[in-house]
Amino acid sequence: QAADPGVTDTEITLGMQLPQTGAASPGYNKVDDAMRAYFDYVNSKGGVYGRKITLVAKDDKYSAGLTISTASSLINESNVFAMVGSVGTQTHSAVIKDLNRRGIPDLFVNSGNSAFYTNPSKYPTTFAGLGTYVVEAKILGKYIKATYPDKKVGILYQSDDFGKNAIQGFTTAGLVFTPGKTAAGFIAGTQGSLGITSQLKQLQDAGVQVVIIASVASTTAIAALTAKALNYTPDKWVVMSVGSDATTFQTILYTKKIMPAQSAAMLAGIVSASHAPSPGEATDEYVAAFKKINDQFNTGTDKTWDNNVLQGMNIAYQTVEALMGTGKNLTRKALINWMNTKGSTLTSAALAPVGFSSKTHEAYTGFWIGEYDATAVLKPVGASRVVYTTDSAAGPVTISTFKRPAISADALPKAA
Amino acid sequence: MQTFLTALFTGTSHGAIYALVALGLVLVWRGAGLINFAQMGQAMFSAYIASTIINHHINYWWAFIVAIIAGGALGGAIDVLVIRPLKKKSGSSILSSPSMRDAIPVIASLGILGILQSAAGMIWAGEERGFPAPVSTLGLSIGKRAMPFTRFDIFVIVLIWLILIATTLLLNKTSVGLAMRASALNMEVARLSGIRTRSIRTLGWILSGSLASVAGLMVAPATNVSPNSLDLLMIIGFTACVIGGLNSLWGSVTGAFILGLTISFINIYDAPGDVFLGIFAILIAVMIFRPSGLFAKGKARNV
Amino acid sequence: MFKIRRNASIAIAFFVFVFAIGTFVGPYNQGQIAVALTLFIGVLSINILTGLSGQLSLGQGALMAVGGYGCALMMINAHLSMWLAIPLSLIASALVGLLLGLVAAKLSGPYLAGTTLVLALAMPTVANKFDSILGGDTGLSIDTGMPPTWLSKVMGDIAIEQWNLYVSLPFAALALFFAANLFTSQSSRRWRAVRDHESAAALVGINVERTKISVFVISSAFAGVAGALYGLRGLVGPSVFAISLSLSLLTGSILGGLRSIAGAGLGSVIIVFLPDWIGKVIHPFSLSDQVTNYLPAFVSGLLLVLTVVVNPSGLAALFAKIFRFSRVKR
Amino acid sequence: MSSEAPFLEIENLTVKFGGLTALDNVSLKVPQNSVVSLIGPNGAGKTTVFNSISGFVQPQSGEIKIAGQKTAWPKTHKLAALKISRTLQGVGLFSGITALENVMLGSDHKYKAGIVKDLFGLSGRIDRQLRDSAMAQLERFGALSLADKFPHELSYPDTKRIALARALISEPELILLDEPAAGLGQDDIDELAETIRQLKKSCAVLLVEHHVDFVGEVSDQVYVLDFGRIIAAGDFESVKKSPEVLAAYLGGEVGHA
Amino acid sequence: MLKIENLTVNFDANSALDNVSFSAEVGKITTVIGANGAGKSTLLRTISGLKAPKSGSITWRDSELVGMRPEAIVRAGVALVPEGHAVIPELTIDENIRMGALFRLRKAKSDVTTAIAEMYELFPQLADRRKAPSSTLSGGERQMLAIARALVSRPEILLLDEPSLGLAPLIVKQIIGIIEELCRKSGLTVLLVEQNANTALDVADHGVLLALGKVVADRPAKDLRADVSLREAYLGY
Ligand SMILES: Nc1ncnc2c1ncn2[C@@H]1O[C@H](COP(=O)(O)OP(=O)(O)OP(=O)(O)O)[C@@H](O)[C@H]1O
Ligand SMILES: Nc1ncnc2c1ncn2[C@@H]1O[C@H](COP(=O)(O)OP(=O)(O)OP(=O)(O)O)[C@@H](O)[C@H]1O
Ligand SMILES: [Mg+2]
Ligand SMILES: [Mg+2]
Repeated sequence: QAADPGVTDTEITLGMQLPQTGAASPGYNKVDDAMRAYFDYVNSKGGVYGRKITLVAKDDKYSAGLTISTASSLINESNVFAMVGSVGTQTHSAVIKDLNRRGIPDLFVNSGNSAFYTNPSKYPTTFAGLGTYVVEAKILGKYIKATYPDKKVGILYQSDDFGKNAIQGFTTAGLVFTPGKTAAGFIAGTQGSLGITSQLKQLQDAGVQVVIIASVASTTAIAALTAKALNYTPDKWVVMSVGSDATTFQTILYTKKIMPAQSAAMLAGIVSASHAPSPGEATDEYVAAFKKINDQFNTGTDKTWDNNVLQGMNIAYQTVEALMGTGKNLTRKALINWMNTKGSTLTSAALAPVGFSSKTHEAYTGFWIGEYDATAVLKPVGASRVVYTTDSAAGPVTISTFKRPAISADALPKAA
Repeated sequence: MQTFLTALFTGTSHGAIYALVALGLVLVWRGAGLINFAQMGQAMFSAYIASTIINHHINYWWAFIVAIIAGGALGGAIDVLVIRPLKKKSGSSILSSPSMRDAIPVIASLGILGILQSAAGMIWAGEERGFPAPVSTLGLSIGKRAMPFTRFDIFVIVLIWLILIATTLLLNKTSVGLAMRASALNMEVARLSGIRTRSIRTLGWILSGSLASVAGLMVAPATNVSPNSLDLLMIIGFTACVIGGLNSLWGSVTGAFILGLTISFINIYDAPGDVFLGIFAILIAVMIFRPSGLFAKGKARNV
Repeated sequence: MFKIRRNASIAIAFFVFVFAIGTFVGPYNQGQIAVALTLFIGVLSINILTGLSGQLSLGQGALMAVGGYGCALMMINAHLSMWLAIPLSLIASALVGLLLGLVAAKLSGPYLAGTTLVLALAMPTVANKFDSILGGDTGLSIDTGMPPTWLSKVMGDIAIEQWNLYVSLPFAALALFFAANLFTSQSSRRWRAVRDHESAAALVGINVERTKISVFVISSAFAGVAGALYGLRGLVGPSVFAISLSLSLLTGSILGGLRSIAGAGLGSVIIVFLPDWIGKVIHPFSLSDQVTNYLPAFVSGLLLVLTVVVNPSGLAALFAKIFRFSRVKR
Repeated sequence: MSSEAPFLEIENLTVKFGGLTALDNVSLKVPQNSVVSLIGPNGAGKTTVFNSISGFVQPQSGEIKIAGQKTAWPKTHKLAALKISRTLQGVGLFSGITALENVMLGSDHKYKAGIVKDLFGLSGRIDRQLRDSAMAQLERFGALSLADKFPHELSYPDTKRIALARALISEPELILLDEPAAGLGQDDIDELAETIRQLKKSCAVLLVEHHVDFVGEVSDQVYVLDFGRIIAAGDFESVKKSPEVLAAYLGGEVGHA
Repeated sequence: MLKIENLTVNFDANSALDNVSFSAEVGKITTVIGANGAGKSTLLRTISGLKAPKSGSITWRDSELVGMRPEAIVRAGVALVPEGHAVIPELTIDENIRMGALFRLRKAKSDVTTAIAEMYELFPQLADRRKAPSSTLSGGERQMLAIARALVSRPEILLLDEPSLGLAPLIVKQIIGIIEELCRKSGLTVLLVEQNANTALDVADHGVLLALGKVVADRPAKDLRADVSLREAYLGY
C-alpha cells in the first residue's frame, strides 16, 4: 500500500506556518514552541503507536507570498504528513486551496475566519483550531443584551477581517452600532498602529457605557490606559478572547512601569469569553498538567505561560488525539475521515465542544463568559461556569451540555 | 462640536509626534543629503535599550539619557561604517548620474533598517513590550470635562517646539549649522573651505540619531516596542517631510500636523479604513501643485 | 534585424535553459524558480524605471498588485483563461502607471520615493474599500489550475509547482526579450539622457515630462505581468503585495545590478533563494530559533549595505568586470 | 545673397527675476551664415538671452522671429525641431552614457521609432542610422577613438568637443554656443575657430564668449550687453573702441587679453 | 616657501604628474602653465590634499602637506580656488562667503567680519544680493564668489586654478590686480594655474611649464614669456 508522505514506522512529520518574525509575530510566535513541547513530551512517552512526532515550523512573516513558498517547502522538502495549527487568516487564504487540492490534512488552523470551515465541500481537509470570531461575538453579544439592556453599547475594533467578523457576530446578536459614534475602528495588525485615543474619545463622546474591544491583547492594554487618561470609565469593558490574554496585558503594562498588582486591578471586572479555562486557573487539571509539560519541555525563547501557549498545548493535544484515533494505519484519507466522523469527540483543555462533522469544520462552537478577578484570572460570571454554544450563521445561542472528560494521569489522550 | 474638538486635539497631539520623526529626517537630509529610512530602526533599537533599563527598575530619565546616547551612537556608527565608505565610491560609473547618487544611499539606509530590525529580533526575541511615558498620561480636565489632551501630549508638543526652534537656530544661525549644510551639499567645496566635513557629517548623524531616539521614546508609549512597531510612523514622518518640503524644517513640521489632523479627522468623521487613502490623496494633491512640497522655494536655476 | 534575432535567441536559450533546470529539480525548487522568474519580471520593472530613467520607486509592489487584481478580476468575473488574463493585466497596471507617471514626472528623488511608498501603503486599503469586488483582507483566490492533460502525457506527472514554473517561464522569456530590446533602444537612450541631465535632454529635443511618463507606463506594464503571475500562485490580496515585496524587489535590483538585465536575473535569484541558502549554511550549527528566524533578513540587509558600499553597480557588473579582466589577461 | 535675411530676430526682450531685471528691451538679429557674438560683463544677461530663446526662462515681454516667422517663445524640447541647437555653459554632457550615445542623442529627434517598435526590437534600422551618423560625426571631430568612453573618462577639451559634436549633428540652422572656448588651450581654440568658420557655410552662429581675441577672430557682428541692456553693436573692431565697452567690459585699453 | 619634490600622481595606471619638483617663493606669484591635460589641476588638487600622490613631498613653511586632510591644509593657510565654479548653489551668497571663514571664527571673529566686508568691496556685484541663493548667479559671478570664498579665509598661499575661466576681461584684470596687491601688501604667496599663458606670465614672477605631467621649464616668468620656441612646442602658439 502506497503510504502517504511524512509517515514512517517511527516518525510522523507535521508542518506549520506562522509569523515568527515581522510585525504580526508578537504573541503568535510562541504557539509552535508550545506545540513542540507537548509533542516532545508525547515522544518521551513513546510517541503515537511508536511514531515520534516532528513538527517543522516555517516563518512566513505574515506575508502571503511567502506562505505559498513555505507551504511548498513543507510539502515537498519536509514531506509533511499534515499541517497543524497554522497561524493567520490572510496568509492561510493563500494556501488553503492548494492544501485541500493536494488532500493534505490542514488541522486546527489558528484563524477565527469562519469562511475556512463552514463549507467542508470546498475545503474538505481544513479544520479549525479556534472558535470562529462570529460565534464568540454572538455569544458575547447575547450576554451583553441580556445583562445591560438599557446601556449604550459601542465597539472598538481592528479594521480588518477579525474586526469585521466580530461586528457581524454582535450584529447578529442584535446589537446595533453607528459608525463614527458607537463603532470606532482603528488601524492595527500588519500595517502597524497609529494609536487609539481618538477612537476611545469618540466612544466617550457618544456616551457609550459598555465598550466592546475586538483587537489583539497589546491593544487592550493600551486601550485601558488611554481610557484612564481620558477619564473615561465605561460601566463595562467586554473584550474578545483574542484581546484578553492576561499575561500579555500585564506584560505590556509592566514594561510601562505599571506593577502587576496595579495592572491586575485594571483588568479586574473586564468581561471576556473563552472556550478554555483561563491560563491562570492553576487548579484546572488540564492547565496544571500542560503548564508542567511546558515548563519541562518548551525550549522556545519565550515560554511564558499564557493564552497562546495554552492554545498551542490544546492543539497539540488534539493532534495526538486525532492521530491516535485514526489508528496504526495512518493515512491522510483515514485522518480526514476520522475527523469528519469522530472529530466531534476531540477534547482538550477546552470547556466547549468542537463542532467537527462532515457538515462543518468549525472548532469551538461554545464559549463561557467570565470576568477577570483581582488576581488576573478569568472567573465565570454568575454562580457557575455556563458554556454557551451557537453557529457562525443565524442560529440561536443555547446552553451547551458538553462535559469535558478528565485528563488522564499521564496527560496523554486515549484513543476514542 | 465636541467631536470636532476631539478630532482637532488628537490630530494635533499625534501631529506633534509625527513632527518629531520628520524633524529627525530633515536633519539628516540637511546634514547628509539623504533620506534615512533606518531612522526609526535606530529609534526602535534605542527604545528597546531604554525599555531594558527601565525593566531593571532604573529611573526613566537615566534610560532616556542612555537611549539618546545610544541613538546618537547608532547614527554616528551608520555614518562611519556605511555612509563614509559609500561617499568614497563616487568614482563608480553608476554613481556618476546625479539621480543615482541620491538614490543609492537611500537604498543603503533601507538595508540598515533591515539589519537593525533583525538584530533587535535576535537580541530581544522580537517580543512586544509596552513603554512608559515620562510624564503622566492621565487626561487633563478643563472644568468638569476631560480633554483629549494629557500632560504627556503637552510635554510632547512643548518638546517639539523646543527642538524645532533649536534645530532651526542650529541649522540657520550657527556656524555649525552652516558647516553641516555645506558638508551635505558639496563635500569638496566644504572641505576646501576648511570645514571638517567628516566630523561635521558625523555630528549631523549623531544629532539626528538622538532626535530619532527622542521621537521613538515619545511614540513608544502609544505603539509599544517591537522590531517593526515604528515602521508606519517612519512612513508617515517621511510623508510629512515630502508634503511640507524637505528643505524646510517648518515645512516638514507643518506637514506632520497636516497629516496628524487628516488622520484624526478621517478616523472620526469617516472610517479608519480610509486613513491611508486620505494620506495618499493629500500627498498626490500636494505633489501635483507643489512638486517639491508646500514650503519649497522657487525652482533652482539649472542652466 | 540583427538585434531582434540576437535577443530572440537569447530569450529562447534562456527558456530552454530554465526549462531544463526545471526538470531536474524537485517541486519545491521548481516553485522557487517560478517565483524567481516572476520576480525577475518585477525586478526588471525596477531596473527600467530606476536603472534607466533614475526614478526611484519604493512602491513597485503596488503596481504588481494592480496587475494581480486585474488578472484575478478577469479570470473570476469574465472567466478569461489565464493565458489571456496575464497579458491583459498589464493594461490595468500600465494605466495606473500612466496616472502615477503624470504626477511623478514632476517629482524629484525623495519626493517620488515618498509618493510611491505611500501608494504601496494605501493599496491594501483600496482592496478593503471595495471588498465586494476585491475580496478585502483575504483577497481573491486564483491559481494556475491543473496542468493540461496533454502536457502530463508528454512530461509525466507534473507537480503544481512545476506547472507554475511552466506558466511563468514564457512570460519571463518574453520579458527578457522585450527588456533586451528596450535596453539598447532609442527609448532607453532618451530615458538615460533625462536621468543624467534634464536640461540637456530637452535641448536635444526630448520632451522630458512625456519621456518620464512613458518609462512609468512601460515599467508598470512589466510590474503588472509580474503581479499577475505572482497572484496566480494562489492568492491576490493585500498581504501578498505588502510593502515588504516592494522593498525586496528593490533589494534584488541593487544586489544584481540596477542597470542590467542579467542583474535583474541574479537579483531575483538571490532574493528568492537566499533564505534557503542561509538555512543550509547554518543548519550544522544549532543556533537558537531567535537567531535562525531573523538571520535571513539580517543577511540580506547586510548584503544590501555591502553591495551599495563596495560595488554599487551590483553583481552583474562585477561579473562582467571579472570576465573582461580575465579576457584581457589572456 | 540670402545670407542677409536674419534667421533669428529678437525684439524688445525683457526678462525679470523677481526684482532683478536681467534683460531690458534687448533686440538682436542673427543673419543666416554669419557669426554673431554676445559679449559683456559677468551677469550681464548673455546666458539669459540663450535661456529665453531655448525656453528655460519665460520672458516678461518681447518677440521672437525664427526663419522670418513670428512665433511664440519656443519650448525647450521643440527647439531641435526648429533647427536650433545649443551648448550649455560648462559641459552639459549626459554623464552616465558613452560619448557615442551622447552624440547619437543629438539627432535623436529626427528619428521617432516609438516605444512599441523599440520593445519588439524593430527599430534596428533607425538605431543603425543614428549610430552611423554619430560615428561619422565623431570622425569629423577627430574623436572616433572616444566613442565608447564615458564623459568622466574624457579630457576637458574632449568633453567640449563631444558636446559640440552633439549639438551639430542635427544639422541646425542656428547654433547657440555658450562659452565654447572657456578652459581650452590655444590649440583647441584655434581648432574651434576653424570649426566655427566652417559652420558659417551652413548655419548661423550666436556666440557668448569672454575670450575676446577669439571673438574678434570669428565674429561678423558683436553685441555688447551690460546690466541687461545692449550698449554697443557692430563689428568687433568698432565695438572694442567704444568707450562704454572699454569701461564696462574690456577695462582700459584693449591689450593682450 | 612651497616646495614640491619628486611628486608623482597616478590615476589608476596612468600618471598625471611624473616626478615634478619646483618651488614657489613666499610673497611671489608663481604660475604653472601647460596645455589641457598637462596635469595642472591635478597638481593643485594634490597640494590641497584632494588627491593622494603616489610619491613625493609637498612642504609649506617646512610642514609636510602630503598625508594631511584637505580641511587641515586649508587651516594651515593653503586655500584653493578649484577649476569650475566651485560654490554651493543651494546656499546664499553670504553663506558661501562665510563658509570660507568658519574655521577662523573662534579665533578671529572681528577679523572675519572685516574680511567678509572686504570681499563685498572687492566684488560689489555680490554685495547687492547677499541673501540670494547663489544658484541664481551667472557663471562668472559664481567664479567671483568662489574666489571670495577662498580669500576670506585669509590664506597665506592661494592656489588658483584657471581663475579667468568664464570671467570678463575687466574682471580678470581686477582680480589679477587684487592678487598682485595682496602679494605686495600682505605677502600672500600665489600659485596660479592658467591656460592663458600670456596673461599669467605677465603678472607672475616665476613660471613653471608642465607638459604631460613633467616639468619642462622652470624659470623666471619673463624668460619663459620670451622663449618662443618653448611656447610653440608646448602651448601651440
Ligand atoms: N533663475 C534666475 N533667478 C534669479 N536670477 C537669475 C536667474 N538666472 C539669471 N539670473 C541673474 O540674471 C543676471 C544675468 O545672468 P546671466 O546668466 O544671463 O549672465 P551672463 O551674462 O551669462 O554672465 P556670465 O558671463 O557670468 O555667464 C545675473 O545677475 C544672474 O544672477
Ligand atoms: N579623475 C580622473 N580620473 C582619471 N584621470 C584623470 C582624472 N583627473 C585627471 N585625469 C587625467 O590626468 C591628466 C591631468 O589632468 P589635469 O586635469 O590635471 O590637467 P590640466 O592640466 O588641469 O588640464 P586642463 O587645462 O584641461 O584643466 C589628464 O590626462 C587627465 O585625463
Ligand atoms: Mg553665462
Ligand atoms: Mg585643469
